[in-house]
Amino acid sequence: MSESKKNESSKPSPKKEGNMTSKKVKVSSKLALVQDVIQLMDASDISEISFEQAGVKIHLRRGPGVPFQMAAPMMSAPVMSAPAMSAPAPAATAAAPGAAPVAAGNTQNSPMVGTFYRASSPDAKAFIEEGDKIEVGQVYCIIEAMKLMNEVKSEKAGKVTKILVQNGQAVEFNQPLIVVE
Amino acid sequence: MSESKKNESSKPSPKKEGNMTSKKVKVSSKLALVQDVIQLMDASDISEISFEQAGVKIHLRRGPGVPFQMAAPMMSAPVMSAPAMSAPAPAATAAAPGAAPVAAGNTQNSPMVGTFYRASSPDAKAFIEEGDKIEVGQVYCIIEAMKLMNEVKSEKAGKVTKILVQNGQAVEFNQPLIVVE
Amino acid sequence: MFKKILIANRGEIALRIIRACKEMSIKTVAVYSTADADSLHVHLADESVCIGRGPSKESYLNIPALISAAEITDAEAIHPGYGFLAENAHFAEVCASCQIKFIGPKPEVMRLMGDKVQAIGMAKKAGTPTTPGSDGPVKDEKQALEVAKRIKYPVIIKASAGGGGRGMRVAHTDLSLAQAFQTCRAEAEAAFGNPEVYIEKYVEDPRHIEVQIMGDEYGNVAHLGERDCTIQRSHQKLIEEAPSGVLTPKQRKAVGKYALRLAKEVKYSSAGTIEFLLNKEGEFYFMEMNTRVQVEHPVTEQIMGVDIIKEQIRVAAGEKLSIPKTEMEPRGHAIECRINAENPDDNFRPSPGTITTYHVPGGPGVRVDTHLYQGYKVPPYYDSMLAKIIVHAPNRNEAINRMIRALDELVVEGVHTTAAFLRGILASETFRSGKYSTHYVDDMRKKKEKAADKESKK
Amino acid sequence: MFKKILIANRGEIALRIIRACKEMSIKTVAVYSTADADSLHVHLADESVCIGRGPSKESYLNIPALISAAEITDAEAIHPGYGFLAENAHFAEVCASCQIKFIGPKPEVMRLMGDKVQAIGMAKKAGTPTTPGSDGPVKDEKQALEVAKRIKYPVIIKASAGGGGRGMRVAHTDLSLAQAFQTCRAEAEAAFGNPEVYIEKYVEDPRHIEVQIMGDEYGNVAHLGERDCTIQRSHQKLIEEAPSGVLTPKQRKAVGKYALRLAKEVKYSSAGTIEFLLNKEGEFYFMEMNTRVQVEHPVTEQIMGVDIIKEQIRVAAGEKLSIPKTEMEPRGHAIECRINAENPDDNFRPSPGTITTYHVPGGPGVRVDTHLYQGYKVPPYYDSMLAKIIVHAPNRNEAINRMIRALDELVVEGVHTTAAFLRGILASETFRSGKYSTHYVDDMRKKKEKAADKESKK
Repeated sequence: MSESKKNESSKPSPKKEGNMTSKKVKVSSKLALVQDVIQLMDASDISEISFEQAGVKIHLRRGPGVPFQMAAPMMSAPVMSAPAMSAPAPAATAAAPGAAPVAAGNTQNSPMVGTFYRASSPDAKAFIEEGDKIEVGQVYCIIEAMKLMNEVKSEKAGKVTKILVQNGQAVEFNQPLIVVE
Repeated sequence: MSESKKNESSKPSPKKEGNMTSKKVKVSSKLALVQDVIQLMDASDISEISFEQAGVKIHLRRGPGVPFQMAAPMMSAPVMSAPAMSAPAPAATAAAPGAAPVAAGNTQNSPMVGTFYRASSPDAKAFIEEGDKIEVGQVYCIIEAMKLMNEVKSEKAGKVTKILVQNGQAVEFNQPLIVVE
Repeated sequence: MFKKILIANRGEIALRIIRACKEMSIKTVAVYSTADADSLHVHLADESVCIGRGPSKESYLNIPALISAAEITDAEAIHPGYGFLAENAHFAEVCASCQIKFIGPKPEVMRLMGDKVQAIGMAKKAGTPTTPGSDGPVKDEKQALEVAKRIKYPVIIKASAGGGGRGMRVAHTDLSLAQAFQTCRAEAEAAFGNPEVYIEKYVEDPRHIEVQIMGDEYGNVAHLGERDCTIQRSHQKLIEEAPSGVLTPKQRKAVGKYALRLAKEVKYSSAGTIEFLLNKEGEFYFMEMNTRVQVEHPVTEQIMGVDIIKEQIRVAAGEKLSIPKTEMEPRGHAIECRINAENPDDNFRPSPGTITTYHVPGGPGVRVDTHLYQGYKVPPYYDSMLAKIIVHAPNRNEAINRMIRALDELVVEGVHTTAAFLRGILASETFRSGKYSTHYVDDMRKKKEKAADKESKK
Repeated sequence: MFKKILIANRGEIALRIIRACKEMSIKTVAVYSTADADSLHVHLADESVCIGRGPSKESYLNIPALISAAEITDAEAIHPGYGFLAENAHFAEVCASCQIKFIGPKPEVMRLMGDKVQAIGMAKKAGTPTTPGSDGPVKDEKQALEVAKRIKYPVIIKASAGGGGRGMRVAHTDLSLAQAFQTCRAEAEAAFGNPEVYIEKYVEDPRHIEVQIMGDEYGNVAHLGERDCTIQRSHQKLIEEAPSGVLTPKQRKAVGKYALRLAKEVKYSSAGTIEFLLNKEGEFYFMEMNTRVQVEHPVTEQIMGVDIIKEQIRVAAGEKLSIPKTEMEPRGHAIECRINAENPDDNFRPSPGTITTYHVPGGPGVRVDTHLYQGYKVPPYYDSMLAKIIVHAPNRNEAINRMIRALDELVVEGVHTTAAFLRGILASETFRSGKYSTHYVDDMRKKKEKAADKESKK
């Protein structure tokens, strides 16, 4: 085609085309997806949502009874999987590495990188056990970082329903350590 | 994290993440879809929507009501546009380059690459004018390709409402030449 | 220099040529089938012309459409890429008759070297070693048996018009020869419209070594060293490297000299490749010549610092060869992997579809030649190659490590690909050792199938 | 060799180091802030540790968190990349005291060369030319005026603790000097916590020429030729090339020799860069030394065929320098463009956001070092560099054409980038001619602003 002709063409410009793709990318993990769907529901007066896409099924219904049910497997194979290779593409890290999903507000997270200890010394009694009551400011573990023992104190009061990491385990910043309800 | 710890962790391995992403990418655009559908619902008094497209199923209900089928083109509005540069990204080419959109069924398209002529010689009368009636098999133009003059015949009868290319203009394969209604 | 070039091809090679043209300030015309309207070469070219429907015969092999497209866009030259019409002497002649420069060798040289029997004759004339054989077409079974007696079994029957592993049969006895001869003729007739066959000594466990040739229209010819394409599946190249990991300096010199002799004999212009088999005794045998740029040309470009496509364009425009005629010193080692849209778990069945996620490897020493983008639909009409990943490193070991690293970074989702399969070959001890023949991949697969069979019968 | 290395950085340089490690079969530990949880370096590393919140001080500058991360993952060495803690001698010392190998020069050399005044002293001792100046800190206005009288105006006042164009003031008269001296001290105090300043002759219209140095722990030092980083905006490098397009062979030899002398004087180990100003008369003046790998190291890698990061790792592990001490012959010409998430139409304001569409350039001679992927969110906490596009071609002209071609292929949508702005510079006659100084981009922008002002006042 002549130059002028090409310019007249109604073939979409590359820029426009790029935009079409853009919509594809956004939300993070599967849980976030459910959360987002819930937000969508909350922002409207929708009472029921079914959402299905190869490998993912979500069905939400509002009202009394079970709040929502997720048809597993959420983490199952995608539609088409590329060959078995290490793939660098992105994903949100789960809120609670090493643990089952937990309502985010109830965890107490590690304030630093280091090694988690449940007691002040190998012979000492653990600071807390599952089922214990915990007070604000109460030491519930020690994180060793650069040979220093750092006491970690509870930020809220309640009942320790779960201890998420093992004694002596390495923990990263912000890693959930215990659940207090 | 120690190697063993890492393995316990629920943080997805690169491989898993790759998969998650592919899903994530798809799912997120679908979520935008859900949002759009909800907006549609909110803007109306529709109480239930089922939407299925290429492996995606959406079902929304608002209280009891009548089901509703939707087959609209949801793939519209892109989100962000970017710097002015030549961008190679993809899009479907329009059916009719060099022309305003025309109902596809009504155009007669070029059967070959070449140069379009409206008459058999520079002095001759044009085969057709806009407004003329045209019969099946009637020659309406000549396409010159490799020094050969190829008569192009109408595939349907009707009225020529528009001649889409200029005399002497280069045309590509499948380019709409005239509109017959 | 040309002002405008039409690229009579699609996919990564069309992009490769467009990139060269852009860097040379030459305008480009892309041609495309209706199935390729969204293809990257259409978007990157300055102009584009739709030349027909999806099937190649109606578009990329449609000579009148291509010539018309060149004429209406005032393109002065056509680059044919590889495949499609790249080795079609008739197309080159039509271009010439329409005053369009065909970027490739002269049609008569294409025709001469495209005919296996004539090409072998030329090689002999040039003093380039050839496999002992019939020295021309074999007309009947009787003659076939005589030839086999003279050169000794195993022998291979080849179609004169064949190539790329098609139209070949091996025979180990008089009995199998008689049958193979008839089958091969029938197949050649069906596949190429020409039943002519010839017979050669079958080289057992060979390596595939080829030499990149570049010539201009003033009789200057140079070679750019060898490539090793021994890793093949059913005669299809999978992994190519330059230089070869196994040649001695003496062998390297020898094969370069053999290739150069033949290229000079036919006054070769443009880019071409002369393929050899290397037997276990270290002897080279001329196999065939490809009178076009080759898929694997980048590995040579990487180690030689030469742009083969630009050089093709320059010599077609009448410039003299810019490559020195003295032997060039390679720098480092380059490997190419062809990533195909095929399912290795389903006998490499082609896997067209939409690329849903796409991420290319990057960083030092990694080159990617591909027409892919996220959202691209791989059409079912054409060959299944999606991308070529080329790595360059100081030595073969580092190049292997780099390729494994690059393949690990690659993400292509939505279609099956051969990436993981190739990674497996690269990571194997055998590949690293360099001790394998062209049968390696096929043998490995057969072994695995057998093992799987045994397993399932338990 | 190390079994596991922790990378105390993020973005493209973290990827660069991970890639080198993968090719060397060294395990990698990525550290990341909560803002970088989805970053590519986290996904490509073998292990990853979250070390703190988004702001650098709480994560990438948090020494205890980094050391802890190395300890809990049993990493033997830390590669600091560039920026963050790469030139922090204290961090290097902490690493040493924790038996973690810091991949960089010795802390005392970092400290010595990190202090501008001491570094100039070392240069003098080594016989490396320096700009005439105060030869040490200037304590008051009186001394400043004396120095200026001796070396003649224009002069430049520099903070001893400054660098990268920060903490500098030019004075053309006694009057402006008095004021600039006080301002500069106050600014230095505020910015670096150290009011010490020194005075130098101001080199007008200089070019920025720097030499890549590589040393091992046995006293072997080599240089890898020069880079030309004259294209800067407000002292920030935008485009770098190797070799320089303007040096004569004699100048090239001279600057390499000057750099090597200084590196040997301080017994430099690991990778480092010695920066010079080149004045209009063709004389070099030592400016400063960067005791780390530099953003623009790839242009040197491309033309020299050397992997600088791998070499850093090897010498840190106690290996001897693998680079020959004789001058290396470069092959071709390389150019790097830094693509930043900035809006050139809004005074280069950073433009964080989500990458909605992303497509990288490919083909021959194109290298892309980037942590981008489609869907990546550019966080607001860190520097705005998104990608480095590096091209390599047989000569400068072809390299420029190749870079323009590559930039035309690049698609980054969702954030503003400097790609089109850089393309404008590359396509300019001035850039191609090579006749420009470090002021070129700033001057061009001022001119444009003035023209726009005039236009708007009409």
